[in-house]
Amino acid sequence: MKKVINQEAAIVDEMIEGFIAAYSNDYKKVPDVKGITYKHSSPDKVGIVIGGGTGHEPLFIGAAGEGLADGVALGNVFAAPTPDTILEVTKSVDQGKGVLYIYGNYAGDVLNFDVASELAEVEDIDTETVQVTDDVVSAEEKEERRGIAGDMFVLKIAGGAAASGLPLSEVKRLTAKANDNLFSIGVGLSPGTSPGKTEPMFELPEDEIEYGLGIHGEKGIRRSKMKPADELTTELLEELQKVAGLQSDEEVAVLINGLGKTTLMELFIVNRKVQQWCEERNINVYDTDVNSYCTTQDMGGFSITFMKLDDELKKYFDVPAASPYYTRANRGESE
Amino acid sequence: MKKVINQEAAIVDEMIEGFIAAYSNDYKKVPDVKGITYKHSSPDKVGIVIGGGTGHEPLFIGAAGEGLADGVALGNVFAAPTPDTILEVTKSVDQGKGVLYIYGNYAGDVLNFDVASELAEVEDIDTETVQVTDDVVSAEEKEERRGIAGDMFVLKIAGGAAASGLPLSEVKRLTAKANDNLFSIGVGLSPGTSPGKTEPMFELPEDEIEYGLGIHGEKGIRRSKMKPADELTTELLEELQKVAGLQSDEEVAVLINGLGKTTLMELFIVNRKVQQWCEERNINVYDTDVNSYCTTQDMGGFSITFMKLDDELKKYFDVPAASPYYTRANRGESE
Amino acid sequence: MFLHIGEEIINAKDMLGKIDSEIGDGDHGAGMATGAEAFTAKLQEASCHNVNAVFKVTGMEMMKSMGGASGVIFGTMFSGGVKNLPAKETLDTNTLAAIFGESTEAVKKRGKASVGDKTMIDALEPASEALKKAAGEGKGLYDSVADAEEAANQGVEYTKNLEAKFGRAKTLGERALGFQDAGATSVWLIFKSMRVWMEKNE
Amino acid sequence: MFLHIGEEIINAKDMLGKIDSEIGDGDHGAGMATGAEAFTAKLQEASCHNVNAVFKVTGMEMMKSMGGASGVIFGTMFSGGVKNLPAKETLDTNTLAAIFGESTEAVKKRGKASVGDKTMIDALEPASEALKKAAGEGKGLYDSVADAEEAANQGVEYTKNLEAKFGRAKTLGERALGFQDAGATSVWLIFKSMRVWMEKNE
Ligand SMILES: Nc1ncnc2c1ncn2[C@@H]1O[C@H](COP(=O)(O)OP(=O)(O)O)[C@@H](O)[C@H]1O
Ligand SMILES: Nc1ncnc2c1ncn2[C@@H]1O[C@H](COP(=O)(O)OP(=O)(O)O)[C@@H](O)[C@H]1O
Ligand SMILES: [Mg+2]
Ligand SMILES: [Mg+2]
Ligand SMILES: [Mg+2]
Ligand SMILES: [Mg+2]
Repeated sequence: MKKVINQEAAIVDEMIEGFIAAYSNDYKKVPDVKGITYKHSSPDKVGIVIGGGTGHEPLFIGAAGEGLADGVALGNVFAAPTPDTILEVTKSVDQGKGVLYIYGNYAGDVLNFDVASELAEVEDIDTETVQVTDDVVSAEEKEERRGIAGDMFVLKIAGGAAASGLPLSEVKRLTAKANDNLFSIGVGLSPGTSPGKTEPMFELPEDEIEYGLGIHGEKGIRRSKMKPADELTTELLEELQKVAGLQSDEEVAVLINGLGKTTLMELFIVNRKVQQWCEERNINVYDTDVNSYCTTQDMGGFSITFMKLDDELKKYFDVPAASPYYTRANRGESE
Repeated sequence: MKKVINQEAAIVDEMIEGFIAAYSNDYKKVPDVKGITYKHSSPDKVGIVIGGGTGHEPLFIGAAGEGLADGVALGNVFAAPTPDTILEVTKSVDQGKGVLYIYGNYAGDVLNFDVASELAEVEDIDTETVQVTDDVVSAEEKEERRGIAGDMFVLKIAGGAAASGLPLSEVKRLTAKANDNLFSIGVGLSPGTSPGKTEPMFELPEDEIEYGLGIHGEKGIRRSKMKPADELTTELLEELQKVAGLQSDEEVAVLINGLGKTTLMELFIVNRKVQQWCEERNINVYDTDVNSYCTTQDMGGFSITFMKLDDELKKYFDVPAASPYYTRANRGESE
Repeated sequence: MFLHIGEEIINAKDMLGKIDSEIGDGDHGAGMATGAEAFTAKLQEASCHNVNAVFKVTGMEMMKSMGGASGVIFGTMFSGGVKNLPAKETLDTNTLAAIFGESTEAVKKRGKASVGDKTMIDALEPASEALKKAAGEGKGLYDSVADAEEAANQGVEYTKNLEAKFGRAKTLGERALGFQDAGATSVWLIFKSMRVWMEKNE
Repeated sequence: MFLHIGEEIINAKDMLGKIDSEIGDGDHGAGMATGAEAFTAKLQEASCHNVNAVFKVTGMEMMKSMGGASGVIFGTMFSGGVKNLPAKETLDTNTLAAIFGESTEAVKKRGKASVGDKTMIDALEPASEALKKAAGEGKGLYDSVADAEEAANQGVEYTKNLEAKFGRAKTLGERALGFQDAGATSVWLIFKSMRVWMEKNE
């Protein structure tokens, strides 16, 4: 598989260099580690640090910015960042108000962020943690689920809360609440390839798809033949609804996230069905985003995320946010 | 090849429905034709209409918005929009100040926009046209070149000029000037698949790449074995420079555009080399954008675009712009 | 007759698509089929009183529905020839020659291509000439159309030896040699379907 | 000795990666090799005065360089056992048993896994027990390490019959059965390289 890289070992460093070279007005590298920070974080706010493996771009590197993360700690391809990296990023963004860690619930990330938070304590920096657990098929228990594209929404709330000047405990409470209200399901259509590897990340027959596949190619719940978009989308929605249990009149934010090679054209076709489905159930879609925020290299497939919203969450969801890959402007009024 | 669609004939209509369902606060469909318009265009400005075939998302549907296009006319997959469609979109956005058409220089688009502009004349709407001709390998003569990712920059200038309240003649002059200063080159790594088709759009051996390939799979200038990112990027830059002839101290805006399945991670690695190359030549990079704005379904590859800037172009380049897929905020000051 | 043309175009969808895909983007078959479906539906519902209306509706529907280069080109081919033509109740050789004479000019003006540029003009212009010649010789409609079909066919063959000046094959240069032009093939197919229809309905 | 461990880990990169890819994400080999390169470089440049320092530096370098689950886990395995240990100039069975006894506790505390969860604990804990037993029996260092290697090996075999409770194989459920755990394999490899080194350097 062709990848535009120089050598496997240099991928992350060169990627960071390329990112900073593009956006140096707004971002800078954290010296000595694989981390970046946003240059214009407003003073006196709680710092938000996100992180995880490389290979899911634009997450995580592309999600720092106004009303979003202040710093990003990166690991190697699909590997959690080291405690060192997280610590250095933490030190760079701390303004004495403490730092909130947000990351997907994977063993490696948990271990490394936990060590980092102990190291931060030694440096007298308060940290709190919210693990994103949105992938409904990955475990029965909410806390055991893994984190996928819903990350983006949780970060949105966290960034909004921090930008509003709330203290660490409140930012954490709201972020955890966002995650409690978060439900996603994915489907894999074709494997991606990890850079430097010659084999695809998993095998899937040409005419089959897999429901509930994870963003590192983790196995899902079942396979079926490829289906028309509407049928496929409906099945995913039913599976999601089993866990999310959306009620009539409930309000949600929706994210249709592409996994890499699935086109925006296809994602729009999926979104069309999602909106019909919500409408039929009187579920109120407050906002929709169709994009590829959390990818798995060139993997084919997509996920659907619902975040239930109440007035409190809406308030922070609506705080303007901007990075080169995620923007939320002031909400336009509908006619 | 798996595509998340229902039926080939419905793709464009369902895609538009899905887009509008997501972003109905800001966009609406033009009745009866495959077109959309931005809802909040400021009054009394020149209208900007872009268009082309579907299948290159986020262009063209995702490039209407504040400081960008006011309306988008869409054709079927990789086919120019009909004169009818263009006309209806034109009528929807005209505010009595005339309308500028911007599209890539392809036979089908030229023919259909020309007919549309004659029809618009009958309806008493002034139109002007700028064809984007940035792909340096596609023809010797500037006016005969085809349009690829540089579209985004030309539109940026046009949108900025129109948002600044300039009259049609001025908006056209500036837009044409942007195009005169625009140079791109692409490379194909692997074919995409057109939805509904079972065969890839072209054939390319597993270890080969093609320089100068077009965004519909049009043949390029030569093939070579796959190379490390830096080497490949340098060769493309040398090829581009032959035509662009960038001088020391000249200022440029740079766009690294992915064609579909090439990851942002890889594009950053390319950008790293591009910036080094510019630095070595004392070419001043005013601004860089790394994204996949103009895709060819799930095709692998990328293009590099330079737009030479002078003070006049910079002024309109810096006008804020926002759509769900392209944003340019006020330029942050570098430290 | 036009319904039969529509049918034949729809049947040729894959063949035309394949020809376009060799040196173009492979959508010519789908485009022409879309146009054919549109004008077939319209012709079936609308009652066209005369020859002019049939040509005009056919062209307009193609222009409206197809998009792409061929939407305008074939739309103009059908509707561009009857613009200045007095209303005709029946189609004879003179009328047909006049229509295609005008339409060839209209297409050339619109698309700026001439014979030798590897476009449908390479089939359309000789076919139109053949009609004019047949009219001059007082040939019947069937024979004239057969002449046009043959001339178009030679035009298609001729395109194989040409580099493209227009359309997506333009950048191919020499590599387009050996492949016939898709649009020219459609022109031939249209005259062929006319002839076959007349054969069946004589 | 640690340099030899590093070498063996680097040589086993593909093997460990392959094992991880069956039920994990395939990066365990690359991760361990990165760690091994880092601690090898550090041990070569730094002069470590005592046993404690060697273990500590090895663990710290792994933790710093690797990332992923195993960076913390193996980092803790090496550096977590010498925290409370008085400085030792030479390595004997008692010291090694004490180090791995502490480090097993440290890893369990850090990772919250126990025997039976299909992690490296399934190899580490029995290996550590074997060392303790050997120390009780007054065995020499070589024999003790050989016992630990054998115990770790059995632990690796044991993981084949387990469903995973941690790491990326967690969601696989029964489908993880039949595959050995990658991290457990690394533990065995580490004891094996210690023994082989001693064999060569006796
Ligand atoms: N300028 C032109 N004049 C006449 N015919 C043209 C011109 N450009 C393209 N064509 C015809 O259109 C055909 C291609 O049509 P089609 O594939 O439907 O459109 P597109 O090129 O937009 O994909 C070509 O084979 C050629 O015969
Ligand atoms: N909580 C844990 N406790 C002990 N060992 C663990 C734990 N989580 C993972 N491991 C070990 O780490 C190994 C995986 O390491 P590696 O592949 O490098 O990391 P990752 O899972 O981040 O890809 C597993 O085989 C397992 O032995
Ligand atoms: Mg990993
Ligand atoms: Mg086309
Ligand atoms: Mg075509
Ligand atoms: Mg792993």
